[in-house]
Amino acid sequence: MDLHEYQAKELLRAAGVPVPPGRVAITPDEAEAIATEYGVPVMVKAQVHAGGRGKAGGVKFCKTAADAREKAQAILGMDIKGLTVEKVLVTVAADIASEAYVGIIVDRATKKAVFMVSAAGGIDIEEVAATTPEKILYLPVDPRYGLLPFEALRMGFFLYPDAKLARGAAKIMQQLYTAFINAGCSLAEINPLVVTPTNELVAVDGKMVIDDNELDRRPDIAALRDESSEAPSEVDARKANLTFIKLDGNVGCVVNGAGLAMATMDLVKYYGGDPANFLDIGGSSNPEKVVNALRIITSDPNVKCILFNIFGGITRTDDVANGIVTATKQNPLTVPIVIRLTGTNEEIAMEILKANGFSASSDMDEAVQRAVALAKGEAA
Amino acid sequence: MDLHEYQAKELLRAAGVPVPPGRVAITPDEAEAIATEYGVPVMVKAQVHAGGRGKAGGVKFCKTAADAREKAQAILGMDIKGLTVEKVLVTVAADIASEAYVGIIVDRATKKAVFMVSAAGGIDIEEVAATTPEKILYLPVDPRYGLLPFEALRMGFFLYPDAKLARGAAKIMQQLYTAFINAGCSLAEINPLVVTPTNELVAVDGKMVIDDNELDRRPDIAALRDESSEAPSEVDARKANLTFIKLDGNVGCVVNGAGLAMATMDLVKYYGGDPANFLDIGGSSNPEKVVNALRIITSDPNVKCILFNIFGGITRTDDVANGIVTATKQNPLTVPIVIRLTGTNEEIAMEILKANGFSASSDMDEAVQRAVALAKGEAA
Amino acid sequence: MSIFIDKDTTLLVQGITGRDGSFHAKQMMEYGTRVVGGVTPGKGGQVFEGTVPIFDTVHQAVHATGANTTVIYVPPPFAADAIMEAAAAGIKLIVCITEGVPVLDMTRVYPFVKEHGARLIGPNCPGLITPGASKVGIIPGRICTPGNVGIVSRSGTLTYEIVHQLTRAGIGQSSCVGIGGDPINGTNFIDCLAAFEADPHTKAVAMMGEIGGTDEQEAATFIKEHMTKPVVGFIAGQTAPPGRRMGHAGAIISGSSGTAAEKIDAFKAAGMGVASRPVDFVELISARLR
Amino acid sequence: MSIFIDKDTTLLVQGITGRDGSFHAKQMMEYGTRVVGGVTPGKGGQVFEGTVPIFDTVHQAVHATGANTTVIYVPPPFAADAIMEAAAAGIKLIVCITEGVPVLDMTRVYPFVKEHGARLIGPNCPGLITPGASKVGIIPGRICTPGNVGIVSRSGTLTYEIVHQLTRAGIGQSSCVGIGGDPINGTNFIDCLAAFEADPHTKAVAMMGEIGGTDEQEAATFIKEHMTKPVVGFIAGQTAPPGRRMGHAGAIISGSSGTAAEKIDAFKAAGMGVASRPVDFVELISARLR
Repeated sequence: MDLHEYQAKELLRAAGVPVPPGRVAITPDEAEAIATEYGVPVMVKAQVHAGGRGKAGGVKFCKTAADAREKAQAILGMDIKGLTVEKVLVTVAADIASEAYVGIIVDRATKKAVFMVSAAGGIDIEEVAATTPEKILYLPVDPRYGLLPFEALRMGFFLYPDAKLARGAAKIMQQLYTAFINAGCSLAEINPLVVTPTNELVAVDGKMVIDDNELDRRPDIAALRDESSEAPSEVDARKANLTFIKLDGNVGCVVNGAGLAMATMDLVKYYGGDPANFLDIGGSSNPEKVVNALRIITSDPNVKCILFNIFGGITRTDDVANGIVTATKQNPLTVPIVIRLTGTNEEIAMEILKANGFSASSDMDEAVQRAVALAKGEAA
Repeated sequence: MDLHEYQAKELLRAAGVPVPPGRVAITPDEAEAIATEYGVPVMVKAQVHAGGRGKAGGVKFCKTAADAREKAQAILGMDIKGLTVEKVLVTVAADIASEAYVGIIVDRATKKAVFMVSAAGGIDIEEVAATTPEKILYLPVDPRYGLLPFEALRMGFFLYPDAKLARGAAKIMQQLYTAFINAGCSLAEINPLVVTPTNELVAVDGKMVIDDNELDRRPDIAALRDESSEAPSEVDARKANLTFIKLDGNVGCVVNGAGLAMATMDLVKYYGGDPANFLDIGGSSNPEKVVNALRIITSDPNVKCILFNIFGGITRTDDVANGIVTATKQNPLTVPIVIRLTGTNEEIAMEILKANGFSASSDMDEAVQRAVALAKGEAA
Repeated sequence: MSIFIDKDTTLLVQGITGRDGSFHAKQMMEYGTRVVGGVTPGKGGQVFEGTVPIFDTVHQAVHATGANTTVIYVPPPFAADAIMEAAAAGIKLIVCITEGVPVLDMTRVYPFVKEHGARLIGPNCPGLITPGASKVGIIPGRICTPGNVGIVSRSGTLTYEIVHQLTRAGIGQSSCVGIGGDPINGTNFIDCLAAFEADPHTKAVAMMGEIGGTDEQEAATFIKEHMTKPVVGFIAGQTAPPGRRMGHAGAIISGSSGTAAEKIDAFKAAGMGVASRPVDFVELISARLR
Repeated sequence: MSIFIDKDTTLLVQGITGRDGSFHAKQMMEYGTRVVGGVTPGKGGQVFEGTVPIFDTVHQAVHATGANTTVIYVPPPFAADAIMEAAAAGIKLIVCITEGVPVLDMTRVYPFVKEHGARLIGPNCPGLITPGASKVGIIPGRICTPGNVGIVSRSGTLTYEIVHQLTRAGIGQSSCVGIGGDPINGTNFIDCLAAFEADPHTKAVAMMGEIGGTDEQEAATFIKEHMTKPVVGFIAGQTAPPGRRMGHAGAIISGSSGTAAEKIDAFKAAGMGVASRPVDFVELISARLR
């Protein structure tokens, strides 16, 4: 789950990281009031889950509160990479002497949280990484010991030869790591970490991504989810414990398991079709999940055919069959459905389907070819 | 540093451990008031840094508040193993169905904090350990991971086959471990951990010993020191950063290093004398320490001769010599002094001593023999 | 012959009284796996299906049964603890089926398991099966048949699909291992490939990867440098849209973007057969067994 | 020949700008130890005594100087971090002089140092010296003389006393190691005894213990079972009053009360010579060198 900049900064502030004062606004009036309250100049920054806000015109410097109002007016409602800006962060603008980059990510290769820090921070950090990798220090944190003081200080001195700044940065590393662990992050970044002309450290932008698997045990973090910034069908799918990504094709796919779901989409393309979505009903199953999956898929007007591809392991195919029956009784289908089921409780599932007038195949290639044909309007 | 039972219980309570309500009293009136406030029956328990309080009559069960007053009257001022009882804990008496033992100690052998738990708790736990060691579960805690949930639950089930009690005990293990780590303990015990007739767990007695090396960074814990319960000379020594233990002999010893101090005492005995104390001025030295050491030693009227045995390493012998000169100028000695100095800056030290009218030896056996003779009133 | 499990595998089921645990414990017993005990705290002393004793702790279960393997079906918040409990109790093969284990939990579990000299398979995996001998996890037994093709896969149901197709075509398996798709798991492709290379009964290996990460590329390098047996590979997600980027950090740390094309190129460079569709494994493996 | 340090020892001094660190850095340099760098965060770039570069971190210092050994003089609250910093930077011999390190810090330091393949001597120890070659720590150099007696001791100043007496009697030392008296330290008697046994130049060993714990008893067992070279032992605290008991837990965990009598009995049972006074070492060692 992505957090907005203003949410990440709240968590960083709570951990002790120096963050410029500010607050979120959803109207130009509020933006002006905040600028007046905290004092100008301020930055007005679009809060959307997309990179490249600045280049899209979603981040503006404002010398006066009236200016903040005007810029907020322009940014609110703006479309950035397909997402509508619903909120702006109005925050005191920091004077910048230098910009550093500090990030932590859970790294597959080392199987640890890894710090990446660079004195060459700012929006071009990826370019720095690609062309001058020696300007980045990688420091994996041993989870058994946590971030040790000497490690934080080593990063501090890598960023700043000045001892006061190095110690200040080391403290911020510890605070960032604490926030990272306490929020169950898979990523946390401060970019830029700014040194002001008066030699103070300020975290001018912050980003956090939460491991979705952490949300159940962190209700306070889960409560930060901003559904207004997500596609409604994805919100719906998540609430139903389904993994759903909308695509542009016309074969609606309902599959169990991410690998099989991807392989099914690949096969749809292989046979000349176009998948309408990625949808994984997950490992353990119950009929309700299938009902929800069908509801979400059928709400997409592009879908011309529905393809179920279920290979039962921990998922019981009888649960899936029951779900199909229940869902189609509630809302009769207006497009054809192709069902492929095999594995756990397959015999029971087949009986349930037959008893309710569905036919089902146990061969994946056959089912996919049939679904592609039906979606094209060809006879099956 | 030993904590009193009431202090240990406060820390345990803060960590979430169920502890019977109660408060400390220093007068019989207060004891009665507390019994009235919390309700009878209560226990009145002497707060002294000595084991075997119960057997000495320092722990009493009281059915009424008047009874609590009377028992407090009897216990306050009582002498237990040479310590005067200045405080009593008045605490609600728990009904006892069974008593378990739970302890954590830093263990030299495993180099870890080790839990010891036994369903056969109470005052005879050491007997249990000696005769039926299988009734004790030892569980070393890996400091890199902390006490893991399954470890706590394993101990819980070792104490109680009943799942509710096992889970309750596991929670208490976690709380005890947290208190142990947060207070910088070298020992923490709950004995007995009581199951009441209504199946509730209660920590009826608690004990904590703090690692003295932790106190500098834990001012809140350091503030719990109760100087009224220690010998004044030991309080004085500690404030001067000296390690001092009073003994019964007449040769006052000032030595640097615990090993050399013990070897010096051994040698005093070897040559027929009797050491008046153990006193280690420690590793790094300054003249002030020596001044304090002399003050403490000379305040003991038994001392007939003072023996300095200093082998300079990190301790500079010139610091010691300066300390002797300063101290004896402030308070001229009334007993003979034998000085043995060698090692770091020995030449400077010898010059300082000579310039101020002291003689000094560099041979330990010679110095000890001389001190023993002087203490006996023999000519040196 | 086989890798990791065989007729001598004696199994505990952690979470044996749960919905998934009890269902699959029965399935494993029916398959012939020697399920010697179950663990559910608070249910110690009960008996599962009339024959399998249940214990409160893994420690008790190992002490009483001598089990050498465990399979874990406990809910995600407790899975890390269950894995560590098994490792601390001396279990040497730990298979964690649970999906949704927080990745920060796994950063602690991984070194703990290593320090205890145990092998972890998973989490978020279907487990493994040595057809005709032992099944640990949830791979449907009847889709498998004994033979000499080793299977290793990051996916669950995709593995079943391919094994199923091999079986229908008369191609049996030595062992099938689902290593799971989580960012941090206990056993990777290379561990399994090395085991198959060392297993005299395995003649060829089928390997199923997915987009993301660099595990398949590293496996391809291992295959090129260390394997004498033929390996056929597949990558799921060839048509998937590019994944969400993980901040700047994600871009900085991964030298690779982990696309299917990149992985397939690595397979080809290692001289492996590459399946375009699951069904292609049948032809490609057959050709290599001849 | 010697143990742990010799002419090839290249040394960092952590805390080189402090009172103790600077004093003893000079003493070591005067003795001939190759002090190649110092570490004090915030003083990087400065130079100590005109010749020794100072760095902000151990990492920088190792990178710049290639030091293989470090000695630590930082205050107690920072000592654990300093030890771990040295181990993480690749230093293989770490000598910590600092007294008063919290024991819970050491429970974390101990496994960290082991994992990094380093040896820690101390904390709360005087360090070690190979007379005529190298001195790391605070043992006064002039009390030592090269020879073939190995010294290992839990004490600081008591060690000096005995070494001093040996030197005065013309008995030289191969190496002298003060392992420190803290409950958890990095190197124990057995580590040093094994090293002396393996050192061809060492002909006999003098070992000084103290009351408390069971290290000396375990060392005696090691000596009996594994050592061919003669060892003479001493226990300080023969007349000390019994120590404070550490709750019930202290009584439960220690099979031994750690008295001097018990340890001396263990020495005798191992066939060791036993010194009653420090000066007795002279006679007992001389007899064994003949």
